[in-house]
Amino acid sequence: MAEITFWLLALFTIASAVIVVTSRQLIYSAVALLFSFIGVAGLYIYLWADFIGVVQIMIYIGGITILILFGIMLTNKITSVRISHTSVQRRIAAGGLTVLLGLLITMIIKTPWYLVAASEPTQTVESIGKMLLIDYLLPFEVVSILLLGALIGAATLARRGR
Amino acid sequence: MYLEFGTVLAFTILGIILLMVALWLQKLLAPSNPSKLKQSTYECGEEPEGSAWVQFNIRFYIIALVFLIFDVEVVFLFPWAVVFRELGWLAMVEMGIFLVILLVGLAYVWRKGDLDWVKLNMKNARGRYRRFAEDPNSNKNF
Amino acid sequence: MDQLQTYLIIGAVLFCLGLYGVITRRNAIAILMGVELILNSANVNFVAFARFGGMNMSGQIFALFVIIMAAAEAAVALAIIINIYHLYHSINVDEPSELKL
Amino acid sequence: MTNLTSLNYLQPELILTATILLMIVVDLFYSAKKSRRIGLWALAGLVLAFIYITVSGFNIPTALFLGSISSDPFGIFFKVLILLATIMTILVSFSERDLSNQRVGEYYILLVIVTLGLFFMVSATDLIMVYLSIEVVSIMSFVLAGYLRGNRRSSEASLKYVIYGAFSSGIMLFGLSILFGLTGSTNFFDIRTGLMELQNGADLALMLSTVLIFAGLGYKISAVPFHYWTPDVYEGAPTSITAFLSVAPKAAGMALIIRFFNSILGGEGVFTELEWGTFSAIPWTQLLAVLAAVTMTVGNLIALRQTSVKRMLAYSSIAHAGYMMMALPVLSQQGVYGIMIYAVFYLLMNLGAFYVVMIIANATGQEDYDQFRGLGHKAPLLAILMTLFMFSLTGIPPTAGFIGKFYLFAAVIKAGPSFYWLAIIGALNSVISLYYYMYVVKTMFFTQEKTSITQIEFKGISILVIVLAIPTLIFGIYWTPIADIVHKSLAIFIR
Repeated sequence: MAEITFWLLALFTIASAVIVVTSRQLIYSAVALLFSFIGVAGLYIYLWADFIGVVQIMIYIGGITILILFGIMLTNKITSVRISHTSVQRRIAAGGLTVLLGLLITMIIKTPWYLVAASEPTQTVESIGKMLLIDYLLPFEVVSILLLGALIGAATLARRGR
Repeated sequence: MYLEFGTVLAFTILGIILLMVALWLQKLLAPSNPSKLKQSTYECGEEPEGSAWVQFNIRFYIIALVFLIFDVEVVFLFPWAVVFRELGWLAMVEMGIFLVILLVGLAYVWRKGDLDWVKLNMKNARGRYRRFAEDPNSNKNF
Repeated sequence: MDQLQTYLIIGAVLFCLGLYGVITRRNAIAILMGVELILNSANVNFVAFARFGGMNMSGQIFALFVIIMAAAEAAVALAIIINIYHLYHSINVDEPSELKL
Repeated sequence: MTNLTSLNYLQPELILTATILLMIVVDLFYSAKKSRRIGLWALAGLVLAFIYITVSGFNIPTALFLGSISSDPFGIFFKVLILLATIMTILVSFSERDLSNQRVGEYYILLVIVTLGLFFMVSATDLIMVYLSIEVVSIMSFVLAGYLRGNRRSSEASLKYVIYGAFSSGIMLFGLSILFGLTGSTNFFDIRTGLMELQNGADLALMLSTVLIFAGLGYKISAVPFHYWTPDVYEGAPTSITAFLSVAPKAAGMALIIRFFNSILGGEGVFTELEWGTFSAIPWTQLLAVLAAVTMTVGNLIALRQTSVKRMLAYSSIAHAGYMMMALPVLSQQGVYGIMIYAVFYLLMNLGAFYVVMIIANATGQEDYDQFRGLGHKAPLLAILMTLFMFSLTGIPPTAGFIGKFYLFAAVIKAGPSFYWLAIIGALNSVISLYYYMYVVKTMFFTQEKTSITQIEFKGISILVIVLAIPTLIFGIYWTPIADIVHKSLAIFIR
């Protein structure tokens, strides 16, 4: 049963990703992006990463998609709802990327990845918390500086007047 | 792990199916003969003009932005909350630094007036209301 | 579904789709969506390596930092895109070409 | 070393963080006109950090925060370089015309955050730290490039910068994920031991991940295939930011590349003869050499055809990145020594040239060659200083630029006959650059003044230009003090 839902989920993610890059209307791309984020969150659950799955839902789906929709609303004086964005030299890009995909897949199959047998799925929040506050303390503090800077930078740019 | 999230998945799918069934039934049973008048958007009986996609003010973007940044801050609080009792005071100090830095960000956004939903612009505001005096270089429509 | 290669292939496909989205699009927000797809594909790789590398959490921590960085980057990028919209009233990338080669 | 004891190695960064927080709080109480004072607070914090670093001097290389970053003379050398560049940028921004009519509090706050990001960039020894520090620097530079909100060129510059920046950091991240997958760890030295055990099994994966990672790092130093953003952003951004972007992130990017290639793909010893071949059949050295040659030639050739001096300087900074990259494939002791010495002189002459352009732009509003006509008669001191910078950028003897190039070429030639072709291309490029640098000198001295521009009043910037010109000349003649400092700071942390 889990096998079938996994393949459905993978198909769902890739299909919505294809819609994101090929759809004519920006709004459809944004909604398809939302679905691909949901699909990726499902993949995290299959990879026993429950906390990261929830974080993905909270931040990507709950925050970034909202911002992207805001961006679309604010920047298109939407007289015609059909905001088509023609793509350029699609065939060359598609050809080149299938070659790259082939190269990546041969790499994935051929390489001896770092594999260690894993026990069974456990709660990851605790080990993430410990690791965050001990092993990766410095990145944790640098992220707060990054967020502060992003907040100030984006607020100054988006603010009119004063 | 799969069991808990399996139920979550089951519930979402069930919800979607119920919704679809309701809509499908309505489409099946209800009579529908659309006419020009019925298709037009309903604006309390007045004649609708202009498009529904009206342009709205930019300060709502800033508020969404502030929401996102502090949503991210909350995400860091979860693992800390699970673990700080074991790690003792050092974890408290680390989280304290993280929160102070973002608190300064909140003070900045608050003081700069990005958070107030309605921006008052009074022609000649004096005394206590000087803050609301019309600032010269802000263009009115935004 | 308990094969590292399957997840890596999904990650590689998402990466190529994101790359395709960035290369062939002219609308700034569509390009930003392509970049989000690329970041997501890298995250799938990280979490997959964490799970099949004996549940070592550094992969998941890296994915966590990438998600948070993507939020900050999207916030700033969209602020800039909105800013340029007010000046040009369109956000097709090659329209504002006041800066010639 | 545990988190707590590592704190006392992190003083400069703590000072910078305290300055950032202090500046934000103080900025809340300043009105738009007084917001210029925030620059003074920023200056105070940076000078304090500078004094702290110079007083504490070099320490024995150690890893901090359980291997996240390392404190070693190599990092401290680049931190001092970055501090100098930022202090110069803040001093010059006080008299920049297009910044004067808007609120500048945030400009200084973001500049100090970029400096902090660059500090972590030069000392990171962990994949997460590398990625985060590059993102801090990139995101803040997006905003700084687009800081002049009303001005079309500045907003367009930041749009292009965002698109290239986000795209190349995404590609680099995918490369980092493959590298993480090969060894299961994010620390540079665990990765090296892991790769050693793999031997040649993972050639394709290693090659792909390094190419992808080099996409991100190449974007930072604007190496050729990833340089498209440079001219537009340099022309659109405020001149003080353009000067800063053409110096500080480039030097930090070089330091990061040296540390990354040396710690992960390098052999055992510190800069000892690196066996590139150990891990992959792909001839790394030739690949990097070709990239350096292409970067130099493209930068120089396009700079020939520019009409705006600022844009010419942008392309010339791509060419200088190519010169520095020339010593990368060599990656021997002399190679890194050449890069570090060249970075110092490059900072001096490039900032000087940009600030002269800024003086002219402040007086006349444009930055193309016509404004330089007849400068020799009208402002002889300025013209002489610009000529000194042009000589130094070309690498003509009595200037520091010549010494920098001398060390670079010596390192490349000493690396054996397989690199002779690279040295020849480098020499050819210097000859090409001679043409467009001397074109500026020619327009200043030998052409009649077309438009009668107003008298160029001497403001703060001119003092700065003189302060930059003196060492450019002195180090051209007597450069042993710099040579000793660079020699002492060659110790890099290797576990």
